[in-house]
Amino acid sequence: MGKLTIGCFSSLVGSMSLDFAVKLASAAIDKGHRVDLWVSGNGTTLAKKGQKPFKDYSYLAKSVTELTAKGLQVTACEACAEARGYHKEDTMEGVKRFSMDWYLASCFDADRVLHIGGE
Amino acid sequence: MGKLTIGCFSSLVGSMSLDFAVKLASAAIDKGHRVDLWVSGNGTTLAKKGQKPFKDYSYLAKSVTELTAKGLQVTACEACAEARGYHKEDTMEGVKRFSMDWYLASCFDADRVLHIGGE
Amino acid sequence: MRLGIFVSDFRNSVDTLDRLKAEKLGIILVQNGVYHATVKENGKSSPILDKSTSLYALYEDLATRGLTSADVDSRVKVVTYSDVVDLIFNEYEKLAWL
Amino acid sequence: MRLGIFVSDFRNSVDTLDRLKAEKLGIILVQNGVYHATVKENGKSSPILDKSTSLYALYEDLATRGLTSADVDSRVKVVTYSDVVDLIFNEYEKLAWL
Amino acid sequence: MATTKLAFIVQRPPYKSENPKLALTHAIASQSVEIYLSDGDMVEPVIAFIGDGVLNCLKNQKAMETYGIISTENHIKNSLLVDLKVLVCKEDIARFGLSEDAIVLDAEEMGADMKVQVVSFDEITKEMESANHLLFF
Amino acid sequence: MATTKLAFIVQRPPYKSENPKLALTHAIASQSVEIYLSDGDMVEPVIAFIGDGVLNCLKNQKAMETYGIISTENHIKNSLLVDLKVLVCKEDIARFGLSEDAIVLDAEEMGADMKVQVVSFDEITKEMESANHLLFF
Repeated sequence: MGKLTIGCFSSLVGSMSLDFAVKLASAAIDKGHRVDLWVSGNGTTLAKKGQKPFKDYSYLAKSVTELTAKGLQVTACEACAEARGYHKEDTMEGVKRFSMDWYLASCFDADRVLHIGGE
Repeated sequence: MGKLTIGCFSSLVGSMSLDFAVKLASAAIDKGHRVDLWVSGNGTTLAKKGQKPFKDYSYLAKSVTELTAKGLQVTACEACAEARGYHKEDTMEGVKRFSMDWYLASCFDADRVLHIGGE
Repeated sequence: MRLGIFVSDFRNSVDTLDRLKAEKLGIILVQNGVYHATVKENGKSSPILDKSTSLYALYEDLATRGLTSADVDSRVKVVTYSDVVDLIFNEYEKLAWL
Repeated sequence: MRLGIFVSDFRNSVDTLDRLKAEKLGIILVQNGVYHATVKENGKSSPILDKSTSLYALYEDLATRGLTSADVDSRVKVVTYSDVVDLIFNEYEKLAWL
Repeated sequence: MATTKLAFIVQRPPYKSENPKLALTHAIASQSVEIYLSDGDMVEPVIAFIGDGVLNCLKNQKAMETYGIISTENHIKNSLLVDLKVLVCKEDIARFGLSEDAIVLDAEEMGADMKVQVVSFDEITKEMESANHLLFF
Repeated sequence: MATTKLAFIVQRPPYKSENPKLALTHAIASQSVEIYLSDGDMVEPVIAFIGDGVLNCLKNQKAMETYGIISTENHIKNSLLVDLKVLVCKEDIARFGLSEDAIVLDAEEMGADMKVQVVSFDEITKEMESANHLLFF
């Protein structure tokens, strides 16, 4: 079993890339792999507490909560979040906030890195 | 003097389209025009209270506060904001939240509409 | 109609500009669209510059990218945000951001 | 190197795919990239399908867009998220999302 | 008593961003805009799919099953249900080799009388000319 | 004691999104990554600008004056200041008809010894081959 680090820099709801990242993380965990998920830039919106489910909008908060319970590590870029007005108390339970070096450290011992940096 | 309605659907910080919308609104107000600004989709992040200024990141909260004092009307799409976990109490002072029909009503008597819907 | 088109990308993912027809059609290059006014690829100017005789590029977005008036194709007029407001209200009646 | 490339757009704004070289190169079509597997424009398949003999398209993203296996070019294998995990760990050592 | 006509032009495929869907939901919001307007004033939307945007109109989108979100197909049907004018560019359907059968054309199962109209780009240009404002998605 | 090499490949122009800038700030974060690692372990980044990405390297970017943000040019200089390897694709510079004079090549005024290297795409391919992981921006 390996370790997959995923970095995702795309916005919640607006782009489906975060949906992709969460679903891929889920499939990898189901197969016994370890997964780290780093969200940076607009991707930090994934970590916001209090997202409301609508059928019109992609709703990832529930999946993220379930997956962190199964061992998924989700970390949001601290500066990116602060710039957007997301403070520590705005962060979903089970999600961490660190500086960018966390992502590099996660890549350090990852077997595979999937960096989703497209627009 | 005319009325300009701007709609912007792009993310804060990540895309410069909100910067464009705010600067254009400012230039139009300086010339005596009326301006409405509708933010929808990921653009609703513009309305988030507590954005922290960093030199690395575009910081629009200050300009928006100054412009609303000069008469700029900024309204965020309520459902889009809720889906992202932005509730009423998370909204910057001077910014309103309404349903999408507010945008259409603003277009109704606008002399010009600039809809920024690109990705 | 008098149509003012905002082009904000260097690589357009849509072909809408090729199809739009208007009695008066102006192109306002903003954000990464300003590269159309300055970049020659393999010696060739952007084909967008052939689409209209009313071409504008936003000064602030040129400066941000390290570009000056000297880099801009002679067919393109450099304008400020304030000029863009006047273009919007005085020259065009409908606007399109592609 | 064994390189797995994720293509997530129908209209690519970058030409990176044309330049990347690898001993083994696989293309995994996801999101709007799946249209490369299904759409023929003016009767022609997407040129991306000529870039590799290892081509995959994500089932979930096909289904989302109203597309089925019957719409997919015969050179492309339809895979699930679970299959993608195996491709990542077993077939490729480096990944690129363009 | 005035009517402002807005043309919502969708030029990009669905799901990369939520913008094509937001075109439809904003157009549907014309149904409730009167609360902001004087008696008799109206906003009249028209929706047109052009270029890659016609891919929004494919049938059998399974977005609810795969990602838990309402499909763009469903939003098109909702637009028909509230009697909005929905146009699809004929030339682009031909370019992609799609039969009209592959395209959402009605929402009869929901009780909608309105149908999607497959028209030439020239027709869509006329709609843009008669609109007061254009909104490109 | 191990070193993991990460290749940050920037293929898009600056400012449309903040991603090209985030490539640089993430690469610079390699300077502080040791707090997470065992003694002697390292992350070694290399940054390469290819395709339209070479437009990130133009000199005299006035982003602070126009939009109040630190320019991408400045972030390239910061990368040199902490001795990161920064490569720019020679063929793409030629394609855009740019002289090397138009490109950020050093940060001498900040006291950096490191310089930007203008190299062929083949050289950049070799960097990708020797890297453990690729991060495309």
